[in-house]
Amino acid sequence: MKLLIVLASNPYSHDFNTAVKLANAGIERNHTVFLFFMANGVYSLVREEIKNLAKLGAKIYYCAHNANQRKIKPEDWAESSSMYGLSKLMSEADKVIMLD
Amino acid sequence: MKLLIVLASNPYSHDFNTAVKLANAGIERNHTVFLFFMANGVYSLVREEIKNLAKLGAKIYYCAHNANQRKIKPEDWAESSSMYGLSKLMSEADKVIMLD
Amino acid sequence: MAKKKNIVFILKSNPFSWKAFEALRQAVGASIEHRITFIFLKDGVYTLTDWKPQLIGIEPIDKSIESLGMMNAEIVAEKEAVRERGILFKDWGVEIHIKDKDEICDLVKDAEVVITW
Amino acid sequence: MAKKKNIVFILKSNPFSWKAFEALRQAVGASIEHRITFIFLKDGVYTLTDWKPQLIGIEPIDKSIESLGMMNAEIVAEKEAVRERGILFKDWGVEIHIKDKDEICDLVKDAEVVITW
Amino acid sequence: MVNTVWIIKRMADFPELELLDEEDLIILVQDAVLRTPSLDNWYACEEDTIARGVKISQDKLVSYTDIIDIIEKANKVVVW
Amino acid sequence: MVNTVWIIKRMADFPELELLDEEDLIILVQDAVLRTPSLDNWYACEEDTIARGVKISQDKLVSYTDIIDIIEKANKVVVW
Repeated sequence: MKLLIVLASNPYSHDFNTAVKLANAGIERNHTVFLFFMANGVYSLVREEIKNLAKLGAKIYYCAHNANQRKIKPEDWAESSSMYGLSKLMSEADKVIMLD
Repeated sequence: MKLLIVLASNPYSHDFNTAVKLANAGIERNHTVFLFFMANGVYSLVREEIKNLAKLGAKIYYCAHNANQRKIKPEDWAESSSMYGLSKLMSEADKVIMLD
Repeated sequence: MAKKKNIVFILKSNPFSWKAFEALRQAVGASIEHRITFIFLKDGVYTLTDWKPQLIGIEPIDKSIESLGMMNAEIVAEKEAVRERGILFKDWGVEIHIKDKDEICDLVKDAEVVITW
Repeated sequence: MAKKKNIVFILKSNPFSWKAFEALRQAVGASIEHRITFIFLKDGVYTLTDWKPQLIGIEPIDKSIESLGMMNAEIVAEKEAVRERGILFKDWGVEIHIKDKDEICDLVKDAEVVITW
Repeated sequence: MVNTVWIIKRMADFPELELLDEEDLIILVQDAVLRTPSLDNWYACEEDTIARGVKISQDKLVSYTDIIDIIEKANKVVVW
Repeated sequence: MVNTVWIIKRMADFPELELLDEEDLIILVQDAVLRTPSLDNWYACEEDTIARGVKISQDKLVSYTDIIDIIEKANKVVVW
């Protein structure tokens, strides 16, 4: 399946842990995993756990507006997106998990 | 009086608003205001509200460990400190307001 | 081609943080290609009262609610929550549907995607 | 010269987030020059049970509790909270004082600085 | 066939039992594992349970890959 | 003379009335202004009250500089 996980909580939260563990399990099961970071979730873009997920094949997106607002400069493995981009991912995904 | 405000919450929180407004009011009343940022509070170091407080005379400190952990590089107006530094400020302050 | 889905957004906490703002922004973004229902549940109903986000450092939500109205999103407030809190709504220039828990239950059941805040 | 103060730390939420870790770290930092009492209140008493922070991405707190013990900080758990939750403490190698609300109340009243988490 | 999987983060936040369908399934994660519900159709995230030192019988515990498998088979997933 | 100023952020979090002394004072901030206590010795942060569209009588509202003045005169301040 195509699994979309949206994280709006900061990376020192329960939600971050849940998002990372679910994403890893999804990849282990050979699903397509999209991770979308918005609001305080964009702080996660400097965390190793997310970089590792990108290496394992998860597709990482973030809300550029929220990242600019928080002065976060993501690396190449994360793709700049928007709320409209998130909407497109919702079209594509079979399941959506919203964590905030 | 010497007022110490410790912020451990992220800058998109009620606590950030309370910390900023109390610090401004303290300065307005000519008190000495120390602001100490730790945990998710260090994300506040990129916010204009805090820079403005520094300009108005508030003394800004942060936990270097938490800032490194979150890959935050504070500007010159913020002073690198530690939990031991915070302890010293607790000695000096007449009142301590902990926001987390 | 993008698939149009029936998406329900639920805000169940009060709006006096950034959650309401971000949830609404997300719903607006989704309203271009999906059918949106935005449900204010429990303390979420405070979002529709006359409150002042800018006083607590939060961006106003008026434009987002206006956009949802223009995109024909259905805006729903929980009847029981509104009654218990004895609150009055501000005129947001959009229609607000007051629905009871049973009706809201049906909306959630019919949704293809449910986004909770 | 630094003034030695009587500082009370209170953790009232459960430790399964970073709060407990940061609160304890703060208390350790303060224990070098101040007299510290660390009170676990309400769900905070879970901190002293045998839980596994590393499983949920949080750093262990063992060293902080050990340091507090070495610095002669007084570690207090709320009697009522412990009883209601029917929990058992792990052996942290430090003495844990079980005190009722009245006694905790006195500790808070006697404190010069109170830090709540 | 599971209709909706409810991922519950805090049990106190989920008194809306009228939202639950007979074919629905509840998965407790995070602090929700601290208090198990008085229903039958629930599981708890094993890691979150062990992390909190909570005792829940083994047949009620699911791994993250189990959770993914449950989500895959369900109609939809709602986080609460 | 105010002994302790209690800055209350969420009223639900503050049932520990035994902690309150007669000379203590409560200041409601943030979401605590949504439900006022059944005591006398309290004030509410004016900005936080107006921001939430809550009606509280004017003599119970204090500005941030008022709060600072109260804190200055008190023995200590505890956030809850």
